[in-house]
Amino acid sequence: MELELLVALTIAAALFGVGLYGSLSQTNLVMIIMGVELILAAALINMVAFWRYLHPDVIAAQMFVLIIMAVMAVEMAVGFGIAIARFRSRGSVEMEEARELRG
Amino acid sequence: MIGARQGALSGFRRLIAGAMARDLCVFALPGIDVARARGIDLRAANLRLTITPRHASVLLFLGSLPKRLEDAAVVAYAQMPRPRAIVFLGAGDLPDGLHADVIGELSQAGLINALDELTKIISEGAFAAQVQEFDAPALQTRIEYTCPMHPEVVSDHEGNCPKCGMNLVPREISAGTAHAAHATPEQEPAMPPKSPPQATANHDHSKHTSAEATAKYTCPMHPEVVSDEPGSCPKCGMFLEEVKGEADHEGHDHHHDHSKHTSAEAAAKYTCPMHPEVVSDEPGSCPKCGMFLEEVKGEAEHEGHEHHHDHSKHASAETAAKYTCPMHPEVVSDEPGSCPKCGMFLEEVKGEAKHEGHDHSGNDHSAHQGHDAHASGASADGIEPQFMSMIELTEGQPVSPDGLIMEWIDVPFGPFFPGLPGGLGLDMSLDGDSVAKVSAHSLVSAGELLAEGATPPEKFVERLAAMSPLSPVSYRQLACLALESAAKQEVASSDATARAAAVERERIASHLGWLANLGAQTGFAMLERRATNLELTIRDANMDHIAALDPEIASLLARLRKSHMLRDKLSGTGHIDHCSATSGPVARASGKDDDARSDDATYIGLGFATVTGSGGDAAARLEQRLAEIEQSCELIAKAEHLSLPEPAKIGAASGEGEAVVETPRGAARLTLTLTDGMVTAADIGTPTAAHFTLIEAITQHAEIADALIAVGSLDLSPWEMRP
Amino acid sequence: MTIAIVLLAVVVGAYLVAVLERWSVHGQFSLSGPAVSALALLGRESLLARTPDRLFFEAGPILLLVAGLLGAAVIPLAPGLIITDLATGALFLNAALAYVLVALIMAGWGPNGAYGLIGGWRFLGQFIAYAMLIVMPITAVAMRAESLMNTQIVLSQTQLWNIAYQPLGFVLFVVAAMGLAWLPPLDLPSAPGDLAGGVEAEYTGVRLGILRLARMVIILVMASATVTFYLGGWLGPVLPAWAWSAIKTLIVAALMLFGGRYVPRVREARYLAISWKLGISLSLANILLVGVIALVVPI
Amino acid sequence: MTLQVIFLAFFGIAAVWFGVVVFRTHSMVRSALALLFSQTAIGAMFLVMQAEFLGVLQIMMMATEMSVMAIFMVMFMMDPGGMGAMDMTHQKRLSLRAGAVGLVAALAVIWLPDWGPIAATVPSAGEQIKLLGFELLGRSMFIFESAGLTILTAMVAATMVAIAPQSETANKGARDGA
Repeated sequence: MELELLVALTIAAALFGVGLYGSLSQTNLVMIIMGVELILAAALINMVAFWRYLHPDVIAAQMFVLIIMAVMAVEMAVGFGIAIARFRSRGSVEMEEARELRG
Repeated sequence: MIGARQGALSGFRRLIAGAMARDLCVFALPGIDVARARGIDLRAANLRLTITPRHASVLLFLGSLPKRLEDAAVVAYAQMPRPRAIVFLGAGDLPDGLHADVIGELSQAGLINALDELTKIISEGAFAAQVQEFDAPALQTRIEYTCPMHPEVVSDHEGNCPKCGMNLVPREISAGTAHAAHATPEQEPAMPPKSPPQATANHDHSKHTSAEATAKYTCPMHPEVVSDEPGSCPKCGMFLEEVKGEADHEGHDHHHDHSKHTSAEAAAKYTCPMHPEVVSDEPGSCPKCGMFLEEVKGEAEHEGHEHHHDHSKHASAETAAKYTCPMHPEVVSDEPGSCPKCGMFLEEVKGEAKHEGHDHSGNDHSAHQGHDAHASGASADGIEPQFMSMIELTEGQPVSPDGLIMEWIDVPFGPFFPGLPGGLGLDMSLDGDSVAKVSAHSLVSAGELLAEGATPPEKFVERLAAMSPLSPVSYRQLACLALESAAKQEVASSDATARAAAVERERIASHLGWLANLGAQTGFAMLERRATNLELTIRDANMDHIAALDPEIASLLARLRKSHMLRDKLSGTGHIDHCSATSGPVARASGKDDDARSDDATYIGLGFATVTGSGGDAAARLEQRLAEIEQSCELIAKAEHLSLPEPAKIGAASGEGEAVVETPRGAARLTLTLTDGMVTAADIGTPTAAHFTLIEAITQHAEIADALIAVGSLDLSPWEMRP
Repeated sequence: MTIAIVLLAVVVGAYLVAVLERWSVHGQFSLSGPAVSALALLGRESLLARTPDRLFFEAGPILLLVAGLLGAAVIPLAPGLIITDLATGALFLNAALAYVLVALIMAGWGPNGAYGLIGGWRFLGQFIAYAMLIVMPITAVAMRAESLMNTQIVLSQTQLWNIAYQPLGFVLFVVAAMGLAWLPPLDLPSAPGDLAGGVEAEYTGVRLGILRLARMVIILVMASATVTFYLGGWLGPVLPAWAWSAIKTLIVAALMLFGGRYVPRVREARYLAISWKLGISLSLANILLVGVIALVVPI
Repeated sequence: MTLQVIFLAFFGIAAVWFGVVVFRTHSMVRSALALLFSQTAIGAMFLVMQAEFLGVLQIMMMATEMSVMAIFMVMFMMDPGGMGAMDMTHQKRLSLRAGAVGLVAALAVIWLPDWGPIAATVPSAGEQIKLLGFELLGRSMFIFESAGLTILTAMVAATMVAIAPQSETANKGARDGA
C-alpha cells in the first residue's frame, strides 16, 4: 500500500503550486520570499516522505532536510538584507519599482 | 452601584461579587505622586495599584481635578470594564457625567472608611438587572473618510478622491475636534488602549489633519477662487489645489514635504541621469556615480509655482484620459465605451484637456526625486492601473537616523501614565520604538494667581500652596517671603531657620518621591517600596523623627549608590548641556553652580555650600538628588526648630516685593504688589517652565523607555506650569 | 491517568506560582489571593479593543496557554510521571516555547494599540537574543546525558547535578528563562513603567485571566525545566521523587520572581547587546568546556 | 486507510489551506503567521511520518523565522492592517497558469510511476538521532561543514548589505533637511 506516500507527495505538489503562484504573482519582495519558502517546504515534504516510505535506512536523506532548512533560513536572511538595502535607498520593496534590477 | 454589570445577583454571581469586593484594583487620579504628597498610602489600605484603567475596578479621585483633566478622566472611566466603581476623596466636583459611589475625606483614614463602604456596595451591587449606558461628549467619535494617498482630502461620506480617484478609506476621530484630531490634546483619550487609530498600527494620516483645518484650496488658473474645501473651480472646473506654506503647516513634516523639491526646483539645472536626487547649479559630475550631470531644461521659469504632490502616475494617466468609469476611477480611456470591470458606460471627464496643460506647465517634474522612475513605471509593461506605488507612499516620509523610512506611530503618553508625573501629557511620534517627535503639555497647569482680583495675604499664601500639591511648603515659603519683602518686614532668624528646615524636609520628601517614581518607572520594586514608605513618614515628621529616620535614609542611599544596574540604566540618557536655562538639581547635576540658597543669610548661617555634580545625564541627576537628600538632612539637624511658614500680619502695608526660593525642583521666583494689605498683582516663575522646554531635546531619537526615563529625571511638576 | 496527574500538578503549580508572583509584585502573601482575583476577573467584562484584529486578539492568550502546556508535557515530575517522554524532549521544549513568541506577537498586534505593538516588537528582539541562550546550554546538557530525552537528562545527574558540572550554563539558562517568561528585570514586553502593560494592556476580564494563567504556566515550565536540566529533577534523598520536583521547582520559581525586585529593568539595547555579544560567546565556551570535561573526567 | 494516512492528509490539507491564505489575506502580518501555521502543519506531517527530530526542529525554527518575517512586513509595508484593499499582485493570470502547470506536472510525476512497496518500519526516534549525528559528523561532515560555512558567509554578507553605510545616511539626512 503506497497511499501514504502518494498523499504526502500530492500535498507537496499542491504546496509547490501555491508557492509558485505566490512567488510569481506578488509584487512585494517579502511576499515573494514567502512563496519561495512554500516551494522549499514542498521539497522538504518530498525528502521526508521518500526517506520514510522508500529508504528509511538511508539517514543521509534527513541530513539533506537539515540542509534545506538551513537554506530556508539563509534565503530569508539574504532576502531581508536585500529588502532593507532597497528600502533604504528607494523607499520600496515592490518589484514593480525595481526596474534597474531588470536585465 | 452605578457602574454595575448587567445580570441578576444570584448564586455563583454572589460569590464573584464577594471576590470582587475583596480584590480592589485601583487606578488613582491624577496620579500616585499626588497621593503620596497628600500622605495617602494606597498599599497600606490593601489596594492593588494598576497601570492601566483596563485592569482596574476602582477609579480613585484624589480631590477634584483641574478642568482640562476631566475629559481624560471620563475616558479612563470608560475604559474600565464593568463592574466599576468610583471613589472620590476630598471636596469638589467630579467631572460631568461621572457619579461617585463613595465619597470620603482626603486622608488615609478617609480612604479606609471609603473602602469599607465600597466593599459592601460592590458585594451587593456588582450586578444589576438594569444598567445605564455610559456616554459622555469626550467619548464621541465619528467616522470620516480620507484618501490614503492624499491625506488632505477629507470627506464626511464615502466616495472617491478628487485628486487620484482612489476610494476613500474610513477612519475614526474624536468628536468635537472637527478636522483637527490632535490639535486639542486634552481630547485625546488618557491611555492608548482605547485611543483613536492614530495610536495604532494603522497608517493613519490624522497627523496631517490639523493642517487642512486651515488649508485653503485655490484654482491654479484663477487665483481669486479660494475655498476651504477641496473641490472644483466654479470658473473653469479644474480641481482646486491646496495652498501650502501657511504657518500651521510647520511641524507637519509628514505632509508631503516638498521643501526639498521646491528648493531644488529653484536652483536645479543639472541632474544625474542615474541619481535624480542629485541636482546641481553647475555642470559637473555626480558625487555618487561620477557620471556627467545632464542639463534639465525649462527649470528656472517655474520657480515659486505652487507644486502639489500630484502623483505623476495619475497625472499622466489623467492627462490622456477623456473617459472614465464612474465606479472604477482607475479605468481611463481615450474613447467612449464600457468599463472592462463592471461594464458601465464610461463618462466623459470634463476639463481634463485644460488640466493637462496647466498642470504640467507649472510643475517641475524632473527635479522631483524618483519621479522618473515611477512616471515611466506607470507605462511599463505588466503594471496594472490600480497598482499603488510604494515609492509614492514612502516619498517625503521622514527618514530615521538609521536611514530607514519607517512608519511613524503617534502615541499619547499621559496624562495618567504610570511612568510619568500625573497630569503631564506627552504626545510622541514613535519611529519604531524610538522617539521621533514629542510635544509635551501640562493638563493640570495652574490658573491665574489672582483669580478674584485683590486677594488677602493669607488667602494668597494658601492658594499658592494649593496650586502645587507636590511641593506646597516651598511655595508657601515663597509667598511668605515675597509678602514680607513687600511689607518690608523682618523675620526673626530663629523663625527663618525653622522655616528653612520645613523647606528642607519637603526637599527630602520630594526627592524621595522622585526616587519612588524612578522605582516605579524602572520596575525597581524595592526602591519604590522603600522610598514611598520614607516619603510618607518624612512629610509630616518632626525634628526627632527625622533624626531617627536618618540611618534608614542613609542605608537606602548607600544601596542606590552601589547599584551598578541602576547606573547602567540611567547613564547617558537625557544629557543636558551646562549652558541650558535650567535650575535646581537638574542644573547642579550638570555642574552649574546655581542655588538660590547660597545667597540666603539663613542658609549661610547653617553652613550651606552648594553641592554640584558632573555629567548632566540622568545618572548625574540621581547622584545629585541623593547628595541633596544628605545635605538637607544635615541642614535640618543644624536647625533647631521646624515650623511651617505662616504669613506674618501684614496690616495695611503697600509696596512691591520679590522673593526667590529654591524649591525641590529649582529656583521659583515670585514678584507681587501689595496695595493696602491686599495682593493686587503677582507674577511667578517656576523651574518646571524652563525644564519643560528641554523635553524635546533630551528625548530625540531615544528609545522609548530611555526617553521616558529622561523625562522622569527632570522631575517635572506639571502643576507648576502656567497655561 | 498520568496525563490527569500531570495536569493537576500543573494547575496546582501555576496557582502556587501565582501566589509567589502576587507576593513579589504587590507585597501581599495570601494563599487565597489569586483565587479571589481569578473569580473577580471572571466577573468583569471582557472588552474588545476598538478596532481589533479579532482572530489574533482572541487567539493570542490561548496560544500562549497551549505553548505552556505543551512545554509541560515533556517535563518529568518523577520516574514515569511524564505525559510523553519524547526522544527529542529537550528540543521539543524549545519548539513549544518558541510559540510563546508567536502568541505574544499576536496578542500585541491584535488589539491594534500602540503599547501592545511595541511590546510585541520588544519581545521579538528579546526572543531572538535569548533563544540562543536557551538552546546552547541545553545542547551542553544533552552532551553530558548523551540523549535529548528529558528522563535521561535527569538520570545523567545522579552522581553530580549539572549546576555543579556546568555552572556557566546554569546561569545562562536561568537568565534566558527569565527573559522568556518576561520576568523583571527582563519584563520589556509588559514594562509597567514605560508601556503601561504592553501586550497585556488591552486585555480585560476572562481574556486577561487566560493571559495571566498562561504566563504562570510558562513561569512554572521554565522553573521546572531549570530543575530538570540543572538541579537533578526528581533526584534527592528521603522524600518521594515528586516532592523533590515540587520543592525544587517552587524554589527556582521564587528566586526568578523575587530577583527582579532588587534591580531596575534592563535597557533594551543593553540587553540585546549583552545577549548577542557576551551570552552567545559564553554559551559556546560552555559547550566547549563541557565537551572537554565529558571526554576527560567520566562522571 | 491507516491512521497515518488520515493524520497525514489532515495536516497536509491544513498546510495547503494556510499556504493559500498567505496570498489571500490582505493583512501582511496575517500572511506571515499563516505561513508559520502552514510550516507548523508541515512539521506535524514530519512527526506523523516518524521523523521526530526533523518535525520538532521544523516547528521550532519556523516559529522564529516567521515572526521575524511578520515584523519585517510591519516595517516595510508601512501599513499592515489599514490598507486592506491594496492589491499587491501582478501578472495574476500568468502566475495562476504557472502554478497550475507546476501542480499538474508534479501530480503526473507522482501518480504515474509505480513507487513500489513502502517500508513498514523505521528506526526508533532515538536511533534516528544517533544515526543522524554519526552521519553529520562522520561521512557527511565535509558537506555539512561547507554548508555551514556558506550559510555563515551568506548571513554576514546579508548583514553587511543591510547595515547603512554611514556616509549615505548622513547624505540622506542632509538632503531631507534641505
